[in-house]
Order: sequence, then C-alpha cells, then structure tokens
Amino acid sequence: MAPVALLARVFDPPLRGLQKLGGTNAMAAFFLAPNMLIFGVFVLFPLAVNIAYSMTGGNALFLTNREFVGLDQYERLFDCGNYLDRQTCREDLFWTAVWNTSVFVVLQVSLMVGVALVTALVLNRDLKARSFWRAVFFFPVLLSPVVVGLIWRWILQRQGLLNFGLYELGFEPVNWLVERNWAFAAAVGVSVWAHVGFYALILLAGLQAIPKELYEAAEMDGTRPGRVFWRITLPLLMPNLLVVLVLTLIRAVQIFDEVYVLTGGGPGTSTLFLTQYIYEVGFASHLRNPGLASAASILMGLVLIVLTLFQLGIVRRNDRRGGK
Amino acid sequence: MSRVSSFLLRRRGDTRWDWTDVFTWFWLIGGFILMFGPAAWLVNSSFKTPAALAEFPPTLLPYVTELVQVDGYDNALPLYEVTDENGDARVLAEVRRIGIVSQMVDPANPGEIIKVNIQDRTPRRTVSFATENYVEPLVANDFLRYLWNSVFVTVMATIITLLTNSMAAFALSKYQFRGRSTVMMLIVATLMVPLSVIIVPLYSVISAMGLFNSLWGVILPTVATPTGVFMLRQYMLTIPDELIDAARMDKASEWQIYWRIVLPLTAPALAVLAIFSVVWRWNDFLWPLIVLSRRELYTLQVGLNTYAGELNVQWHFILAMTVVTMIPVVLVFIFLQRFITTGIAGAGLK
Amino acid sequence: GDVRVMWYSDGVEGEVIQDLLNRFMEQNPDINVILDNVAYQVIQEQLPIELEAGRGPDIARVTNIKTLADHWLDLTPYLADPEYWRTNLGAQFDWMRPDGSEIIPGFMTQLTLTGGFANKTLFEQAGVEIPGPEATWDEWVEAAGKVQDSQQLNAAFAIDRSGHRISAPNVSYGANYIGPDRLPAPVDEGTKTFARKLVEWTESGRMNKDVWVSAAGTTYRAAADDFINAQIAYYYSGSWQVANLSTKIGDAFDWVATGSPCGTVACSGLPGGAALVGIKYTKNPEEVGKVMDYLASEDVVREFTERTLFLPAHKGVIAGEIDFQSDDPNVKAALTAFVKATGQVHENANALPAWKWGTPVYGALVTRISQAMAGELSIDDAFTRIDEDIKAQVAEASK
Amino acid sequence: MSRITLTGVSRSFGQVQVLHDIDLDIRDGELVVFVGPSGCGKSTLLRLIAGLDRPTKGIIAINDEDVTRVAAADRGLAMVFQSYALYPHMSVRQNLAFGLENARMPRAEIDQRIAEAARMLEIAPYLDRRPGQLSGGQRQRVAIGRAIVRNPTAFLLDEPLSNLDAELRISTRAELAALHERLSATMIYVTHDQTEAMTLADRIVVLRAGRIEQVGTPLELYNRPANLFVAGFIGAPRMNFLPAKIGWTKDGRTRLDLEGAGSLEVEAVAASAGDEITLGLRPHQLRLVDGGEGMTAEVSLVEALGSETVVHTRTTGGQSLLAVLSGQHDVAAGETARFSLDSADLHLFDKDGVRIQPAAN
Amino acid sequence: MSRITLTGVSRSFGQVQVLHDIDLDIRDGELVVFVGPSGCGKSTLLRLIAGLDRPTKGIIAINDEDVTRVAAADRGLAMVFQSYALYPHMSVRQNLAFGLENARMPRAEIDQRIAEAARMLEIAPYLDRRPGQLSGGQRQRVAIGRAIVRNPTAFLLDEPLSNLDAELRISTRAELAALHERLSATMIYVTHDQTEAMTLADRIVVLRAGRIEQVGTPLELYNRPANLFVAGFIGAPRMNFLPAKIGWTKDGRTRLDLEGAGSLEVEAVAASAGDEITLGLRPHQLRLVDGGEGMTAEVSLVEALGSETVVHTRTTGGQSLLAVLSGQHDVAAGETARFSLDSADLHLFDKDGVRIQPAAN
Ligand SMILES: Nc1ncnc2c1ncn2[C@@H]1O[C@H](COP(=O)(O)OP(=O)(O)OP(=O)(O)O)[C@@H](O)[C@H]1O
Ligand SMILES: Nc1ncnc2c1ncn2[C@@H]1O[C@H](COP(=O)(O)OP(=O)(O)OP(=O)(O)O)[C@@H](O)[C@H]1O
Ligand SMILES: O=P(O)(O)OC[C@H](O)CO
Ligand SMILES: [Mg+2]
Ligand SMILES: [Mg+2]
Repeated sequence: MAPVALLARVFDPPLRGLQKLGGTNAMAAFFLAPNMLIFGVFVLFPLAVNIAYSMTGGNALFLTNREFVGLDQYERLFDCGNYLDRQTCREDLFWTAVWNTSVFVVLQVSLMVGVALVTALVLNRDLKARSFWRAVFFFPVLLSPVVVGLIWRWILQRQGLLNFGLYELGFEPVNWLVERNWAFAAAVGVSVWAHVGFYALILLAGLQAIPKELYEAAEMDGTRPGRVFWRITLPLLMPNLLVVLVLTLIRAVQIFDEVYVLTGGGPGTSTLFLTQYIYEVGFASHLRNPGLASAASILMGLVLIVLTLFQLGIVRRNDRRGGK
Repeated sequence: MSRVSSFLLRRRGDTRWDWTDVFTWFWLIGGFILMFGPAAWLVNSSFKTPAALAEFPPTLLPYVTELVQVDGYDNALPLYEVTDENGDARVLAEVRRIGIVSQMVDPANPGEIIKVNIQDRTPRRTVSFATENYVEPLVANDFLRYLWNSVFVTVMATIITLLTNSMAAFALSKYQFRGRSTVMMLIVATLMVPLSVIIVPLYSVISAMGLFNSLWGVILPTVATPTGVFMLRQYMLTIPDELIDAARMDKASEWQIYWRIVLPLTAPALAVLAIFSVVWRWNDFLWPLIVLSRRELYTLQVGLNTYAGELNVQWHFILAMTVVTMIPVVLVFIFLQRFITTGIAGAGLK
Repeated sequence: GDVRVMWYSDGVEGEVIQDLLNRFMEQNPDINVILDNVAYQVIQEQLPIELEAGRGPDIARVTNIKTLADHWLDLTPYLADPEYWRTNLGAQFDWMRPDGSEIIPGFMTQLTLTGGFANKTLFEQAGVEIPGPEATWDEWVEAAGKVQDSQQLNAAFAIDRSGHRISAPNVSYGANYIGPDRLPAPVDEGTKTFARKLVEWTESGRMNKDVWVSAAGTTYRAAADDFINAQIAYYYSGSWQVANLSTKIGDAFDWVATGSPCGTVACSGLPGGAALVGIKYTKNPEEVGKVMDYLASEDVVREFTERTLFLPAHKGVIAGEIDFQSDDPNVKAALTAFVKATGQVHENANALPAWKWGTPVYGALVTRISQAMAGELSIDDAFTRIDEDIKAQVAEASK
Repeated sequence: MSRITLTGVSRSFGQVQVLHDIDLDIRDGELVVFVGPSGCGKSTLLRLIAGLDRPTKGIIAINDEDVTRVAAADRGLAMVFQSYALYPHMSVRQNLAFGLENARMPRAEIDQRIAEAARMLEIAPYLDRRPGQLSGGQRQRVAIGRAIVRNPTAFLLDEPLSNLDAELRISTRAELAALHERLSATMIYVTHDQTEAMTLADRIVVLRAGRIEQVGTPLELYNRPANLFVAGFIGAPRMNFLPAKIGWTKDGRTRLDLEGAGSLEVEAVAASAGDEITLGLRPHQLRLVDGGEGMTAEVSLVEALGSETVVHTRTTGGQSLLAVLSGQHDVAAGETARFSLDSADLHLFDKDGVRIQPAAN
Repeated sequence: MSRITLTGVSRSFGQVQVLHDIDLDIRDGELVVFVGPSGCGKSTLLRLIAGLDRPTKGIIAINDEDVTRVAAADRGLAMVFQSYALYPHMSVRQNLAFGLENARMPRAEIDQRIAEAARMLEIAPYLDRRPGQLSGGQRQRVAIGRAIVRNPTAFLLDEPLSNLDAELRISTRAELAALHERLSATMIYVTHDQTEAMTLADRIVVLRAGRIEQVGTPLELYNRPANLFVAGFIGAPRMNFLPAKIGWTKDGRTRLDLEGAGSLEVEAVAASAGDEITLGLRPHQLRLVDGGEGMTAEVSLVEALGSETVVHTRTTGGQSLLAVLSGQHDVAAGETARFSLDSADLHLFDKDGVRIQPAAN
C-alpha cells in the first residue's frame, strides 16, 4: 500500500489546484480522460476508419492507397441469384458463414446457459471445498483459445485420445472432426467447455443473492422442488441470466480462435464462422481484400448491436416490472 | 431441511441420499474429469518426444524404447520383447530391421544374430520424460527473454487497465455530468467489436504512432477495455455516496477520494478485473503477432508460434512451452480466486 | 550496423543459420546480424503489411516470393561478384523478381519438389509390389488400395491439403494455369481430370478424407502423421518431409521416396521453395550485400544443405558431393530420389514459381475442391466457383 | 386452531447445543410470544415447530399428534418471516395464491379466499402490485395474508415487525392484535421487543441461552418476575437493581439495608437476616417527593419528553437509578432528588437471582 | 464554536423546489434539531449547510461570514452521517486521522488529538480495529470522534442513531447529550425520531414540505404547538384530535361543543361562537375516572405494558381517542370508560389548523 499512498500524495497538490480551478466536475473530465483518450485512439478511431475501408477496393492495405468504390463491397456481399439459396450468392462463403454462425449461436448459447445454470446450481449447494470445485469449472477460462483448440483437436482427431478410449472400450471410433454434425457439435461443445466456468460464476453469484427465506417460505407453502425451481429460482435469477445471455450471445457471434484451431472451419465449410471468413478474406488469403472484410465486419457489428440492444431492452423492461 | 432446499437451495439436507445428491456428485466428478482431463493430457504430452507425440494409439505416459549397450555395436540398441515359435518370451536387442524381418541379438550373448518377424516383437519401453522439450527452448531459444516480455506486457497492461478503467468508472459512477450516458452507451456498444474487425486500421494507427515493434504497441490498444469500465462502474455504484461526502468533509481532494477511498473499496472488483486482464494479456496472440517482429520483443505466445513453420509444426516444443505459459496465470488465479465470487456478485454484471 | 533477418523454420534450419551467422559475425565484427525467428504466419500475414508501409527487416526468408517481388532489393551493386550469383543461383531469379526485371533479389535457401513416399514395409507385409517409376496415379492408388485392404488401413493414400501439392498431378494430367496474357486461364481439362479423380478417391475411401475435408478455406493441413503411424501406404507431399519422417518414424518401418506418379502428359512434381531476399527499405544495403554474399557462398550453402537435409538450389553445390548428415539410410535414398525427380518436372510446373498468380489459384483450388469432397458442391460447380473466385481476385488486384 | 406441545425438545448444531430440553404447551387459540436476548434460540425453536428444521431430541406434537418427522408443508402451519419473504417477482395476488396453487386448490376457491383475506387486511387495492411497490406496513399485511389464506392450524411469526419504523410498528402491532382476536387462531410470535410482547401476548415465554426462564401472562412477568433475568428483561426502561442486605425480619416486616442509601421496611419475606439480596425498582414506580421518607439520589441528566420526564440519577452508594416520571417536572441535573416508592412495588431477589417470596405466615 | 445563519435559502432539483425560503439563526453552542416527515427536506438543508450541495437561492453564513460558495472542506464543519460513513478499509485510528492528514497536520498533533478524542469517547481500546469489527454504538462513537478531532466550527448530524436498535439508541442518545454538554459546540441534528428530538434539542425546527413550521424549545413545541401539524408531529403517541364548535364565550370562559361527546368549558379563547375548531388532547393527559364529569368512550383495545396501559377507545361521535394511563388498570375492551382532563391541557386549533390563543383580556 505504500506506493499507493505515495501516488495519492505526490499527485495531490497539482490536482487539488486543478480542482480549485475547474470545480468538482472538471475532475470528472480528468478521471475520464486517460481511458477515453486511449479508447478513442485505439478503438473508436479505427472503428471509424473501418467504415471507410468498407467503401474502398483493391489489395492495398493503407487507406490512402485504396480506391473508393462506394457500396460495391456491400453489393458484392448481397449479390445473390436467389436469396433463399446461398449457393447462388456471389459470396457464397459469406452466407455459409452467416448461416453457420446463426445455428452456432442458437445451439451454443442455449447449451452454455443450460450447462452454466446446472453448474451454478450444483456449486450453490452446501459443498465441502466449494472453492476447489468452483476453480475446477473456472479453470479452462484461464487457457488461451489457441491452447483450447489445440488440446481438443488432439483429443478429437481420428487418431486422438477419445477414439483411443472408445477403441479400448470396444466401440467403433468416430471421426469427430470429419463428420459434419459431430464437428459442429465439437465446436459448440469446446467453446462451452472453455467459457462455461465464467458464466457459471455469474449465475452462482446470482443464486447466492436469493434470500434463503424465500425457499423456506416456499417450503412452508408446500411447493414441490420442480415448482420452486421454475417459479422462484429461475425468475429471481433472471437478471443474471439475462447478463449471461447477452455476453454469451456477443461472444458466440464473435467465435473464432478456438474453433479455427479445432476444425479450421471444416469439415467442408460446416464450421466456417463469420469471424473466420472476415479474417481469411482480410488477412489470410494470398490476395487479401480488406474492403470486403470490413464490409462484412460492419454488417456483423450492426447485427450484434441490434441483438444486444434488443436484449438490453428486455432487461430494462424486466427491471421496471420487477420492483426491487 | 427437505429435498426442496437440498438441490435448488444450497444445502444438502438429511443424511439421506436422494437423486439430487447423486446428480451433484455425478456433475462434480464428471466436471473434474472433463475440465482437468484435457489439461492434464496436455501437460503429460509435453513430456513426450516428437516420435511419441505422433504415435497412434497414444500412450498414457511418455514412454521411450529402452536402449542397451551391446558389445560389438557402437550405438546403443533398442530392446524388444520377442515371442519365439515355442511361445517363449525373450528380451532381445534389435540390430537392424530389413523389411518385415528384424535382426536381433541377445544382449547377454551378442554373438549370434536371431531373425524375428516384426509382428512378433514389441518394443520394451520405460517411462521417460523428455525434459529437453523444456530445456531447449528455455535455454537456447530465448524463452526467458520472451517470458520477461510477457511479464512486462501483462503487468503494465494490467496496471494501466486497472488505473484508467477505474478512473473512468469512478467518473461514470460518482459524478453527474452531461454526456455521461452517452459515454456509457459508447462503451457498452464497443463491447461488441471483436479485435479482428479493426485490426487493419488499428495497425495503421500503431504504425503512425511509431509503436510498431514496441511492447507499448501491444499494451496500449488493449487497456481501455470496455468490459473493465463496465464492471468496475457497476461495482462502484454500490459504494455509498455518503462515504465520498464524508471524505469531502474530511478535506480530501477528489484525487485522494479516488485513491484512498474508492480504489481500496473496489478491491474485489479490481481483483476480478486483474485476473481477467492477466489472462487476456498473457494469452493475447494475434495482436502481438502483428505488432512484434523482432525476437527480443517477443511475448511467450508469439515465441511459441515460431515453432509453427510453413510445412511443419514442432509440437513437442509448443506443448512444453504452452505448459510454461500456463503456470503464471494459474498462479495468479490461485492467488486472487477468493475475490472472484464477491467481485462478480458486487459488479453484479447487471 | 545491424542487419535484421526475418526467418521462419520448419525444423532445425533456424539453429543452423544462426550458427552460420555467428561465424559471419566473428569474421565481420562491424556487422551485427540479428536473426528474428518468427512464425510462418508472420511471414505470410504481417510482413506484407510492413512492406507496404515501406518498412521491414533487412533480409527475409519468404515463400510468397513473386507476389511481393516489388519490395525486394536489387543486390547487384552490393555483391562482390554478381556473376557468381547469376551462374550458380540464377535459375530461380525469375521466381523472385517482377516480370521482365533483371535484378538479383536473393537466392533460394531451399528448393522443394513435391513427390511421394511409400511405406515399404507395409507394401511388403501386404505382398504388394511397389509401383515403378512410370506408374500412373491410378496405378499407385490401386496398389496402395490393395495394401489398404490387406492391412486394413484407414486409407490407401493422402495428399497434403494444399493447392500447391495438387498442382503437380494437375500438370501431369495436362493442366496449364497460365493464360496467354500471363493472367490465370480458366480451369482446364488437366485440372478437371485429376480433381475429379481426387474427389472420387476421397468418396471411395482410398484417399484419407480427414486431411482435406476437416478444414475450410485455404487452411494448410499435412497428412504426415498418418504416414508416420503407418495408417496410409502412400503419401504425396514433398522433399521437405524427409527430415521430419526420419526423426519421427525412426526405424518403425522402411519408407522410400518415389518421385511423382505420372499423369497423361508427364510425371511431374512441382518445384518451389523458400527464398532469402534483401528488402528494398533497408538502411544498410552494403551490409545486406555482405551477409547475402556470405550466405550464398558455396561452402555455406553446402553446409546448410547437409545439416538441414534440404535440396540446394546452388549449381555448384549440386554438382559437387553432398554429405547429408543423417544416420538414417532412408534419408539419403530419398534425397537422391528427389534430386533425380527434378529432371522430370514438366515445363508448366516449372513456370509456376515464377508466376505472380500462383498462390491465388492454389487457394481457390483447395477451397473449392475440398468443398466438393465434403459433398457441399458438385465438382462442376466447384470448377465454376474456382474460375469466379480467381476472376474476382484478379479484378480486385487491378484496382 | 390447534394445540402445540413440545416435549423435551433439544437442538444442537454440531457441538453446540442451542436448545435444552424445552417443554412447552401452547393452547388452542393462544397467542404465545417468545422473547429473549439475541441468540437465545427463539428462531431455532420456531423453525423446529415450523418443520423447517428437525430437533435433535424430543417430540413436537400438534393436537396430540406427533409431527416431529412431518415435513413443514404437511404440518398445516403458516409462517410469517422477519423480512416477510414475499416473492418479489410475483404480484400480491400471486404471492397469496402460490401456496394454494401448490395444494392444487380450484381457481374459484383460491380467488374467493384471496378476496376474503384482502378485505380483512385491507390490501385489496394492491393486489396487482409487486411487493417492491408496497410500503413496509402493506408488505407486512401481505405476508400475513399469505398465511391467512392457507387456513393454517397455527401462525408462526418470526420478528415480523422488526423491519418497520417505530410509527408503523405501533399501528401494525394493534392490527395484529385485532387480527388474533378476530381469527382466534393459535399464534406463536417471536420478538425481542418487549412492548410488542407485552401488548400482544396471552402468555410470554422468556428464553435464555436455550432454556425457558419463565412462562406467564405479560403482567405476571411484569409484576412477579421469577428471577433477575426476567425482571431485567421485561419492562422498559429496565428495572433498577440495587444491592441490599436483610436487616431483620419481625412482626411480619422485614428491614432492608441499602448500601449507602438508607434502609427500607417491607412486608416480611422468606429470607434471613444478613442475606445479601438484590432489590429491584421499576423506574416508573419511583415518584418524586419534596421531603420526608424516600431515597435520595443526585440527578445526572434529565430528559423531558413532554408526557414523561426521564431522570437519570446516581445514589450516594454510586448505583445508577433511573426514574420515569409522568408529566413534566422541574428537576435539573446536579440537583438532589428524593424518591418515594410503594413497598408493594419492590422486587427482591436472592443471591442466585431467584425471586424471594413473601414469608409464609 | 459558531453561529450559523440561513437567509432565504431555497433549493430546487430540476423542476421540484425542495426547500422554500428558509430563514434560520442557529446560535453559538446551541443544539438544534431538525424534525419533520420523511422527504420534507431535512437532509437537503443539512447538506446545504455542510457545503455538500449549493442552494439555488439564499445565503448561508457562518459567524456572519458568507460561505454560500465555499467548499465543504473549507467551512470548518464536521458531519456525522446516518450510516456513519466510516471508511470500512481503514482502522479506527486511520479513520480519525484521515481528515487531519488531508489538512497536512503534523503527525504528532494528529496522534495527540486522536488520543484525546479516544479518551473522551472511550474508544481507545478499538483504535486498531476496523469499523466492521465494532458494534453499532462503538461505530457511532467513532463517527463522532472523526468529527471531534477536526475541532470543527459546528457538528452536523444526519440521523446518526437511526441505524441502532432501540436499546443502544437510548444509551447513545444520552452520551450525545453529555458530549454536547461537555464540548458546548454548535450542533445541528437531523432526526425523525421525536424522543431524540425532545431529549437532545435546545431548540427544535419542525419542517414540512420544505418550509419551517415552528422553531422552539422541546417543551414549547410540546406545550404550545403552533399548529395542528406540529401538535400532531410532536409527542408520542400522537395527540388526539376531536372536532368541536365554539358554543359561547363569556366571563372569561369559553364553551366547546364536542360532536356527540358532550361539552367542555375552558378559559376564554380568541374565537367567536359557532367557529369550528379542532380540540387536541394528549393521550397522556387523559385520566380514568369512575364517574362525574368527563368524556365517555368505548374501549376497543387495551394494551397493558406494565408501567403504562394504552387504552384505545372510540367516542360516541365515532372519533378514536387514545389514552395512555400510568401504571396498570383494570379496563377491558368493550367497557365504557370515562376520562377526566384538565382544561389547561387542552389545545385548540382553528379551521386553518393554527393554534388559538387565549383571549386577550
Ligand atoms: N445453522 C446453524 N448452525 C450453527 N449454529 C446455529 C445455526 N443456527 C443458529 N445457530 C446458533 O444457535 C443460536 C440460536 O440462534 P437463533 O437464531 O435461534 O437465535 P435468536 O434467538 O433467534 O436470536 P435473534 O434474536 O438474534 O434472532 C445462536 O447462537 C446461533 O449462532
Ligand atoms: N438529488 C436529488 N434530486 C432530486 N430530488 C431530490 C434529490 N435529493 C433529494 N431530493 C428530494 O428532495 C426532497 C427532500 O429530500 P431529503 O433527503 O432532504 O428529505 P429528508 O427530510 O432528509 O427525508 P428522510 O427523513 O427520508 O431522510 C425529497 O422529496 C427528495 O425526493
Ligand atoms: O472483453 P473486451 O471486449 O473488453 O476485451 C477484453 C480483451 O481485450 C480481450 O482480449
Ligand atoms: Mg432470530
Ligand atoms: Mg434524510
């Protein structure tokens, strides 16, 4: 604490001066400044530049060397023969990625919320060594996505640990990463594995905030366990559940690293997700097309904002109804 | 307490076991295997030689074939267990293999060459840890330098993150000023921007600022994370305004209020953010890869990746160094984990 | 001054080059050469950005040689003896300089040639004859198929997931990617023939499905591990695998390099390799010249070759005696086989490294053919898509 | 309506025994209040009766039927929790209906019961609000309503008023009394506020450290506390205690020597000369007199409340003595005040703190 | 030690005016209590004086010096907050030292002041504990200590006892009074508890909806409330109000007709016959009589507290009437009780709620 106290002391006189000059609210600006400055330069400004990118064409990387093409890139993304069949689209892979991402989001978010909820309920019981068990489920959150993808690729590949285990137990090995449904399931499962601990903790915090008396009241009211869950636990956990929902949704739409390492988007293109598409178009392919990548990323951002605002809307409404 | 409370509440009731107890233990033990198993496998694999790594079926432990020095042969020879026609088992050393026939000698009696079909021999193996997977990168390949860079990036980024985010959160939670909700909206909206989306423009910015090939170029863009501001602000909202009024009455300047009152009281949330920041920064890969191209500046994750060539990946080094990179975050986590639930609960993340 | 070398490694070459450079620095104490060992991903994704920003290392080991040719430094004025370079290393200069240019940008640290490897032991166990040098792809697949059936293998053979790799057989079946205007030509019958076969083999289980199907886009996947574990009888990859196979297979079985199987017009492999080039934006071109001179000198190239088990691009070295440093008898034989196969490279294949549009074409091929293998596209739709993809890229690049 | 009988009920948490052999018989329709200092086991006892917890030993019977192992829901009791434990996400109506729905009661009957309870408790206008939108008193009534609609055998209330402010507490207390009157249901009420205990209880059970100290009507406890603990606990402000010695006993009179505060003569008590005893004087029973007999003490603080005057004093013996005088009085700190008292108002306790009875004549 | 003067102080939040033109003069060394219903602006007024907030209009002066625009830290005042606002992460000692360190006082002097305050408040044993490890009363004392060490011009206290339980509240109240005595510092004290107000205040300021209703000593307010609001607000239980009419005034007497409860004669008041007035009777001033004169009412509920008996009744006119009788009485619900009262104890208010003065003779 000594250095902290020192900092507080050393900077105090000049800042006191500032406060005298500008008043208390000037200090608000002062406190906000460093973060907003960094934020502006490294997030907001690039974001704005990205919009400019999406309206340029060519392979050049620097905006100044790029040719203005208006909305061509967007047109290219939306150029479809038949809007119901993504194979007829000029950028069929984009639409494949959109479709895959949508399915992924639905499956992953529901599985994530479900598993996190069950885990939180289990951890909320009167366990011995609760913090150990909490750590067990939280642990994968610490791993980098690349490591997560790697470990699981090893386990799931045809010559992997899982098949070895199945083989030893006398089962037919399954080609997890080559069968489309299995591979998709693996992508969902692995991303749940990697992040569920975090969301379980948020829900656990929510569960622990539910007053014990409510359960006792329900017990006095002769409520069956199932009904307690549906009518008491779940509604009272709703604020936390919504937070989890928003966060998982945002993260699910942005899914990239671990799946990229795990399946590389395969088999075929069945786990090709939007971020991978953007990454490949913008960076990885030999002739990159940053304009197209930017256009795709801006579309993705718009969808995310709409989704999040929608969910936050639900939260708000819920807040207003649930007198707290 | 009855069954109602036993599962859905928090306590295990009577000594009686019901399905919820069974399920709890099923979930915990299953979770333990599923969550820790893969990582244990990773650690275990990191001690295997390249050949053992490529092997299928994989072995549980890192094995190598036992070698024996046999008179008359310069190099040590691998030992095999051989079943001969009579069904007797013998231990022989292989001199060479020609096609499907293996020429072997009895180490005790090296004179005579015995020919064995390769189907009839199994290597005799002992557990051996390929510690060179660790030693070589750490000693020869500058991994200690990378480690230092990683520590520098992680520590600086975390400190700056905690500092700037908490300052911003303080302003956004304890002051009334015009535009406050706009700033909040802006911050929340950018929660949704993945790095890959702004990578090219960000590169231009870094490059224009001369931060290319500088650890600060890695640190700065990551520190203004909206998650942190959001989380800390939620937590600070729970600090009573009275405390701040009290400090003002106590002649404290706003700066001192921030340092001496608000920061210490935000400790649980700061701890949570610190854990996340350390994990994020430590594991950051794509961005440092883009900013850093000089060996002496590499972070561990980037250094790790140098083993990924065009056509070949040196898994044994990657795995070993992955394990090394995991250790610090696990330590930080163990150290700070007691704050996690209170921090999250307080930050409410609502 | 400082000379920074950006270098990636597939194996031990990073250590070898560091050794050689250390020796150089002892001889030239005034020049400090710093070797930046980077991930291949950096060379592929980050270096181009740097170059475009007018920055970069002084020397780099690159594979995307032609596309970025505008950024290479003309070493000519800084070399002690440009003529030595032209004589010994000149054959590949066109791979690394803009069309029509006469500069000396650097030299190939390794030549590669695609080619096959057979698991000799498996063939023996199955009692199947290893096909001879003139055997076609069909014959190879048939023979490997017999081994697969007899030894109950998962697959008969595999080809790395790479557009570069399949371009060799394509050429053998008559493909020519380069149109009259030096722009990409539409997919021709040669490519179509082999692509169809490949998809068929994948569907019939001869070709290991995992490698191609288990990824999307241009992701590179090698099938080496399946070969190392004797899960396939035949593996089509390239000369760079020799060292890798040697360490990982050890003496688990015998393997041989087979050159490239034949198609209808040739039995061609595809040459390629990594080049060490000077970067135009260097501040110390003199020193760069000195370093390059040293690294390209015959002794150094020979030592590098012998220690890395790479194929050299240096005429003098090739002509001389090369003592590859390996105990493994399979290695020497294999390397000799690859050197021999160099003679069978078809001119269409030989033209590809020096062609600017090679990589986009490879990318489109691998992306779409693997979709066809996965059953997402018919093979004919895949051909249409390949043409469209390439057209779009050409159009974008001309903006 | 029912009778609740506890026989030898004990409860331990791990090593710690929190309740010791509690015997108690609560009559049908009675309102019994548990009082006692914090941590004495009031809530634990209530929870045992409710069935939210199980005794380690002993039997709990309702209407002579052993319910010790019967689940909370099946005992037919209703509980009103300290913090009300209203379901915050349900409307008042849903809160009231929840228990009835659990019992699969027909909708029509549920509605009718809710209507009745709402009328009785005057919460009909709020039926569609959530608990968060109600005032403390309204919440209190909803909590009671939730119990009432279930038509319980008995009501259990654990400090139900402790969350209310003083004003609301008084009015809600009166409402509760009226309600008990009206329903004539058995009620067990836990509180640590004695005004509540005194005004509401038919009988008060005084607990200390897991044991029952005394059971009786409020005035029994107030007028004849069984021991020092009960004497000190019942009555506000608490009884003044002064050390004293028995001087002599004769002619049906006993003389008490107060330390440094003179002596008193009272009706003979069952104690012998020389015994050290404690004399208890209720602050309200001291009266200010101008002269003559009485105890003198120095005034240290005077609090004039308008209707009463609280006089803090110190006897010459150094004991602090509190007097609450009705109305407004003209005393000031520093003065010496003289108090008279009626010897009938005295409480005497022996060395062990047990009440000394009048001598048997 | 100082004098605080407010002149025409107003405060609005947005459209809503919370304080209206407050004029108030607080004398040096005085303990002034602000009371009033919740939301009436007590805290706002206090924060304006503290300097934590600025008035929209008006002037605040300390010792005749205009401090309206002076920062809180520079007014030399100290504040004790409702929840104490002790810094939870600092030890008691650090809490006390914080303000002094901010003023860059030398270490030695800080230590000395802390030692002195600790002695005075008897918190020396806890100096190294954190607030979380203290009881409510101890925290309260630390909060006061934090104010004391600063040697403030005046103390501002915003409901400092509201977080304590009843028992502690009483003792801490006494301590506060003693402290004020000892320091003879100016104190402004906000509370909504009138016992607190009555016992502590030199003068009480009664606020309603941002306006001052009456300022006076506790007994002035109790005995001569200026209006119905103050009458109802001061005194617990609250005053009974009965509607009445002036019958006649003659010979220095006035006759009041109570609705359905007979009539009363009192000393002449300044009102004319036929005026509708409100009669105020304090519950403590009603006395139970067996017969003769007085008001009769039907008893609806009797609460025997031992020292007092609270009788809830209803007059024949249907008005509810509360009586608090000293000691224990034998009345039961349903009986008819007869109360006598002293006409000097009566409070009369006119139609507008303003106190009616005795007629000027
Ligand atoms: N679950 C438990 N585990 C261990 N000890 C407990 C438990 N519940 C209560 N106790 C202990 O039992 C004793 C009695 O607790 P109880 O809650 O019944 O007291 P109480 O009389 O209701 O007090 P209060 O007036 O403070 O509510 C206390 O000392 C408490 O610490
Ligand atoms: N910052 C603010 N913005 C808007 N209105 C406010 C603000 N602060 C107080 N008010 C309003 O001003 C009025 C007076 O508030 P104040 O806190 O002074 O009341 P109080 O008398 O202290 O009440 P309580 O006894 O409940 O503490 C209230 O109606 C309150 O809602
Ligand atoms: O969660 P975010 O968007 O604040 O980002 C946090 C880290 O920067 C991710 O690496
Ligand atoms: Mg309790
Ligand atoms: Mg207030």
